[in-house]
Amino acid sequence: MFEVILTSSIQVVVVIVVVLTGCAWATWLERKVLGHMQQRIGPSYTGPYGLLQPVADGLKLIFKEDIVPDSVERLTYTLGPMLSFVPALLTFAVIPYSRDFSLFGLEFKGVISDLNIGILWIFAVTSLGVYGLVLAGWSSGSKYSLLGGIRSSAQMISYEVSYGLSIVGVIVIAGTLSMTELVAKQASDSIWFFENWYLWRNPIGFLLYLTCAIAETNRTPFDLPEAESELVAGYHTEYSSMRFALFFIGEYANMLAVACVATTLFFGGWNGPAFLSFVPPVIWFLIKVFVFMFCYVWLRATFPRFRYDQLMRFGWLVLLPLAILNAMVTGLVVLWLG
Amino acid sequence: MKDLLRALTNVFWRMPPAFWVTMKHMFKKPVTLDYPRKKAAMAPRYRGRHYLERYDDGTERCVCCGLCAAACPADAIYMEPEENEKGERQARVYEINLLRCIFCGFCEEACPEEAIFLGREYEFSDNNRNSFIYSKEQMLVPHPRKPNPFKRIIRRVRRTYGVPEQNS
Amino acid sequence: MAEVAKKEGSTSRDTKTVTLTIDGRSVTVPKGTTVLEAALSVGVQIPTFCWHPKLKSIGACRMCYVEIEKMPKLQVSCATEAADGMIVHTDSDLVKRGRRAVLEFILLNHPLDCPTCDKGGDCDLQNLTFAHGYDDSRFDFQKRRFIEDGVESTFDDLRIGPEIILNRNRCIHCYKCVRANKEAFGEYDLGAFERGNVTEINAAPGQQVDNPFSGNLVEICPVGALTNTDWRYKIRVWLTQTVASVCPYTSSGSNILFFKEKHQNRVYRVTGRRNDDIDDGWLPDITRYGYQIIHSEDRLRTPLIKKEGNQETATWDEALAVIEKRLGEIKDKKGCVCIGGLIDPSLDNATLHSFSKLIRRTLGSNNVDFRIDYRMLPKTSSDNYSILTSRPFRIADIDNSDVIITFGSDLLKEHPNEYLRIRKACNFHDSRVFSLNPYAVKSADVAELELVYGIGADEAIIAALCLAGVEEKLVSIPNPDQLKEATGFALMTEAAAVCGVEPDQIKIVARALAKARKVTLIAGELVTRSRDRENIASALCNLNRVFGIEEKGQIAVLSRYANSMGARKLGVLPDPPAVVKSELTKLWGGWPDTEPRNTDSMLVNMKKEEINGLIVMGADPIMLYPDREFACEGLEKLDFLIVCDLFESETTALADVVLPICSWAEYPGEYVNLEGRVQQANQAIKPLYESRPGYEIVELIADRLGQKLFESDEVRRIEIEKLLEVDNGLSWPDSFVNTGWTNEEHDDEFTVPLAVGDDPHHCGHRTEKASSLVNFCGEAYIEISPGLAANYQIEEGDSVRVESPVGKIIVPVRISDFLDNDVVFIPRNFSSTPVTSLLMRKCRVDRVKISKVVS
Amino acid sequence: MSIDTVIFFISAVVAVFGATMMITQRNPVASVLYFIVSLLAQAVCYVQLGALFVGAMLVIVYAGAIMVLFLFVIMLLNLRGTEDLGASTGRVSRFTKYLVSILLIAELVFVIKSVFIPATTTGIMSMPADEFGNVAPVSKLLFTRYLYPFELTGVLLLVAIVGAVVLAKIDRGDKKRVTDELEESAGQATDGTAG
Repeated sequence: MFEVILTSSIQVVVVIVVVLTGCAWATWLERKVLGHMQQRIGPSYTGPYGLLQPVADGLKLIFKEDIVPDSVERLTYTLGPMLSFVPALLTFAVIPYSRDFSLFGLEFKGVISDLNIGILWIFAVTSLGVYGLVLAGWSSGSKYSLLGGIRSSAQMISYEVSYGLSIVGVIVIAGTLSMTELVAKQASDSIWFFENWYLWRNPIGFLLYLTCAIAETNRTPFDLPEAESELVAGYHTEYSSMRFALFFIGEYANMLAVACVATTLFFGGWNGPAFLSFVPPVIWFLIKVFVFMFCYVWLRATFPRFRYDQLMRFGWLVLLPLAILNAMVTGLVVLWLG
Repeated sequence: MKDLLRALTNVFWRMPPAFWVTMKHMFKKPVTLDYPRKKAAMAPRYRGRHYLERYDDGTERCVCCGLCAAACPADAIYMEPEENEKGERQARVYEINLLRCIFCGFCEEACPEEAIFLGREYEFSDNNRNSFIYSKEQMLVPHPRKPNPFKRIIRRVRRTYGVPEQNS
Repeated sequence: MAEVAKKEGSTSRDTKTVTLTIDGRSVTVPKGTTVLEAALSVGVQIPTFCWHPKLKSIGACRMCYVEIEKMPKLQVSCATEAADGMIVHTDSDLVKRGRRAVLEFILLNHPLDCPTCDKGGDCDLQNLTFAHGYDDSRFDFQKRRFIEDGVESTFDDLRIGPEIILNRNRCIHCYKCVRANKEAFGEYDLGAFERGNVTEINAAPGQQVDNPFSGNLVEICPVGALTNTDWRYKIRVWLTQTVASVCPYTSSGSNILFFKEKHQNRVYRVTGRRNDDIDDGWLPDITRYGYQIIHSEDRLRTPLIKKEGNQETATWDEALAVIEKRLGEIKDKKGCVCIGGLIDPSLDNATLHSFSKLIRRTLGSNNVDFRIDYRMLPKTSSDNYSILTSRPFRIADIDNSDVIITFGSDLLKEHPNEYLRIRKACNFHDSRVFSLNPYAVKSADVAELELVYGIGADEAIIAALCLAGVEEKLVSIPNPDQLKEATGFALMTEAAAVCGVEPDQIKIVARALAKARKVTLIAGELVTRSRDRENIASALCNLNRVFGIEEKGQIAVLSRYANSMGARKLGVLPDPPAVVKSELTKLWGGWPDTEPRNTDSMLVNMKKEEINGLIVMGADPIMLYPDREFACEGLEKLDFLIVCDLFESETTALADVVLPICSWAEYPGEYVNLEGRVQQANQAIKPLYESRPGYEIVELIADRLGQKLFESDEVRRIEIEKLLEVDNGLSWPDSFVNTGWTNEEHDDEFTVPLAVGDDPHHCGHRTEKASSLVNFCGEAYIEISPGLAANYQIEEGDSVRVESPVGKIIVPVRISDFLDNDVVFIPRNFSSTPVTSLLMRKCRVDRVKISKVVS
Repeated sequence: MSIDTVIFFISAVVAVFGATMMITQRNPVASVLYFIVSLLAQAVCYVQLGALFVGAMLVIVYAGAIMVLFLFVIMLLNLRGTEDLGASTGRVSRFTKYLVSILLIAELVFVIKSVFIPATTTGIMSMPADEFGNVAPVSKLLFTRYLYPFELTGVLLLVAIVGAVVLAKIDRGDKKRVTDELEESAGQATDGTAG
């Protein structure tokens, strides 16, 4: 019993540290890649290639003045950043990042908590994250913030359904809700190590998932809640210092979470090629996650923001029908093939 | 249905080229400079910070007439005149707020005494707004002269007041 | 230039008209009008340099060229009389070429030093060159140059007066300054010398341009040839904004413009705002430079409270708390009758009215007065005097009076605007001016005849005039015997002998008065500040009755200070006329039934310690009250003295609480000029330091004492409006009034009569803070006639000791060029030399003893 | 008493507390927040009872979607703090108020009586069977025994959606007409000033 508690505590700490560090350097990645895609240099002064930029940013945010405007509703204003930050971290509890392994004589599982409905856990938790945004927007007592909050709630409602439906295909194919089982079912020993990836079995589902996930994480081109050209900074207009930083970390943690889930559901999770079995599986996992993170940035560099009506139209008239169709067709095919 | 089709064509037909464009640019040479380490070459007629000019005998050319301030579209120039010991008009206070200045050079154009001109320096940064308000003393410093800037007006003044040509 | 052209000289009395065509417009004007004025009257603009609406045309600049059909050449429109059927073109190519050529010639010798020229920005030459001239010069040779200081590298400014700087290189010879100086001001200290290319304007040899109107020369100069030190190198005109205001020094309320810089909260200069009803656009130098007191370094900045003998700075709250406590104590212990108030009559209506209400309603006594510098005021003022101060009077009517009589008034010092009017009437309308004065004054130079009567014989000279009218049968009055009885003289010659005037001269004046179609009679301070002003007023009533002056003109005792008229109308007197009193009772719902006490009786009661508290608003009784010793004693015995003023003075030195008050530029106020015209002075700048407007201070005090004076500013405004509308209902006495004159005995030791008044460049006790005015005259002097000087063997510049029974002062001597009898004059504006210490309140004529100080 | 039981009771208390706070708040946003707290506590109860699927669905559907919708509507209406929600003052409504309250209290008493008074061993504390409330059993029940009610509920929701759409459509039509009129009058006004 004690060993279990010890190992899971260690795991929790390590995962949190890795996620937070990942978030920090995800910002560096974004700035650097975005810079080059726009034929700029990006951060270059703090450390080699600007690698210490996230540290500098973090220090700056910590030492900035924490401004609380007079017109805010104190309680909800304080709750906002927490509510957006905590669910983003909770997601990682059920993400399998490795096979079970032992280290320093301790047995570790490849996941913090192996829930049999892991995927539902993720959805339940991420769906709570929107409260942070909505409450922040509402409590700030600022029109920009309120509009940001309203937009994020509307966007969330519109895309949540498609989001949920987009993975139904994979679940139906796999017949399980457990993340570890999903990973295990995508393993392959052949040289074509990616042959069992659900990406191939359900490509439409993958595209739907990706689209909805980007919308759920409020990233370009779906970043209407914080559209700086219209709403200053949207729901976090009135936030500064560490409160703002919590939003910021929350957003990047969400991105990471989505990347991890996509990896797990469609790209075989930590599975790597069998002929490179000496490489720890966590490395494969991280590489796949990195590819997704890169795609986020790539997308941001490529596409402009949706207009609000376009966003709604796209969500309800394109994504939702496609998602339903995808779920039904996959279900029928699975039924038909037994 | 129309939206659906359009979305699908976009995804499969139009978006890949867009991605390709951004990816292509990622490997091009950046157009920006790694500024503080590398500096751009300025155009020959670049307008930087202001300088005030003196006569050869050391008196200030500026008579504080206010035309530069009147010409300034950004209202960046403030001046207060005074009478010097010779009874001439000169500036007691002459300040240019470089934060307001748009470096258009109108002051240079307006100056009837050719007392002010814009140099080439552009690097002034500070963490204090007040230090951007340049005083007369800051602008009256020695500076790289433009070639024969006052030839025309010196000749004209000499002509009108009949001062004999000097060798200077 | 935009002003409507109505040349005074051309309003000829015959009404023949001519009709001509200007630029296709048909114009009908009176005969004698020039083409230029005709054009301006229909809004056709013709550029000019030398033309001025208030001066005669000379056609010096030739800028006003117009083309008149059938005339071979271009004509100078300002000197061409309009004739029937003329067809005038002001905008033809020929005219344009002509103007351009004229400008080229004018610019021939004009230096291009606009950057250093103070006129740059509101310069006629700049504007007109921009509008009509070439854009480059074709002259490539040396310009004419007057070198002033032998140093060729500098430019050539020459100081020709205390305030005026001349740059002859810039002068374009329009002669406006010389003409204005001569025609409008009657001064000859500026002139044109030499001829041709080297013509120059300069001060007369050995003279300075220091006349009391010299500032106007700078204002009308179309280029920067004449500038003044006040505006020299201060600020560019385009950075200033103008605010319309009125002058607080002259009782006619000259209309002025403040030039203020909005960010610096500072007034930079004052220029005229031409109002033909009041000032014709000319400003006396007091008005022009007097604004400098606003930014004087000596301004009181914070309230002061006296603690253990020393005045210490305090906040308004502290000061008001002290006032609340101490005034409350006096009020509770001794009653309200023990508190009085003195107020300066150059403050605005709101302040005067609030102050009066504070004393009358909050404190409940009648101890309020604005007449600080009058000696021995009678307990109750008679109707005869009041009526003379309140008859309808219009400054503009002076112009067309054919007989103008000034009585006991040095107009130049007291009423400069009216002085200029009289001069204009003389110059342009051939009016006859007679000056009746106890001693010779400078402003009598306009007069056809100046009657200098023996000092103190004011009633006698008026009696002589009345009797002359009767004896010469110039007028017929029903009961001449009663007149004789009333005046106390049986024969005109008797009276003439008393005042030492030739009877023939009196007859001349009487004849002119009787024949006149329109008369203006102005009585001034030399008699009204006298102890026996009631008598003199009665004499004037008699004069009016004999000659019927009011039926054919106007007769008035002119108030001295800017808002004296307002103060009278608002009833800031101990005993206002019954109509005003009843109106006030109606407005306030009550009237204190205490004995009315004026300045004089307040001082008496202070001395008796029956008045223990005093509020002084903007005034300096120690400096101005004509018995310094008496005023000091009274004020020193006070338990509690509040003084609100702009500057520290001897009165503030005695005060327990000193409060800084705003100058007139710092809050909007209304002033009533001597005609009864209400004029608005707008707020030019925000209050300086911690000062507050007078009415606000009064209301704060009243609030502390537990009464809100006015529900709102609107209520106060309505009250003032109602009071100003009240006609005081006084009428002339219906029979001759007894004047009963007796000669005053005097001590043999003190023989020289002393006249005390304002210097022409000063007014009251504040102007010595204006540096420009101090440049004109910075210290007291004794003005003495050449004859008297010879008696005492003193010369210009010597110091003399002037002694009276009560005091002595030492002042430098000025030999006067107009005083001709043994009267001496000392200005009262200088705190360093308190001339009031020589005066005695009970005397009618102060006499002094003069002795040379041997150094 | 095992740790599970403790957690169960704590979350049950939290759920009731949240529900109580929800109905006593004047601020609608606070109400929503307390309701979410209550929902989360209920989800914990389900999880403690082993019904993971039901718990997750409760969070996803109610807390994650429906309450966000509520919040969205509240923010759109911008109901703030102690704003008066328009208490009706008619005699009938007052009467109805009391009637409904009495009925509800009666019902509550009845329920409490029926649950607690019998004191049988099959009360709330009896642990349910394995797999209770998990995906397979719930699906089975839904698609077999409760298929008919389930589909009926679907139809009911459909009717509600259609009704809402129809109402919204009509409303929008009205607004359009009003704005048309406004535009017309504005046009006339500008014409007037231009002339």
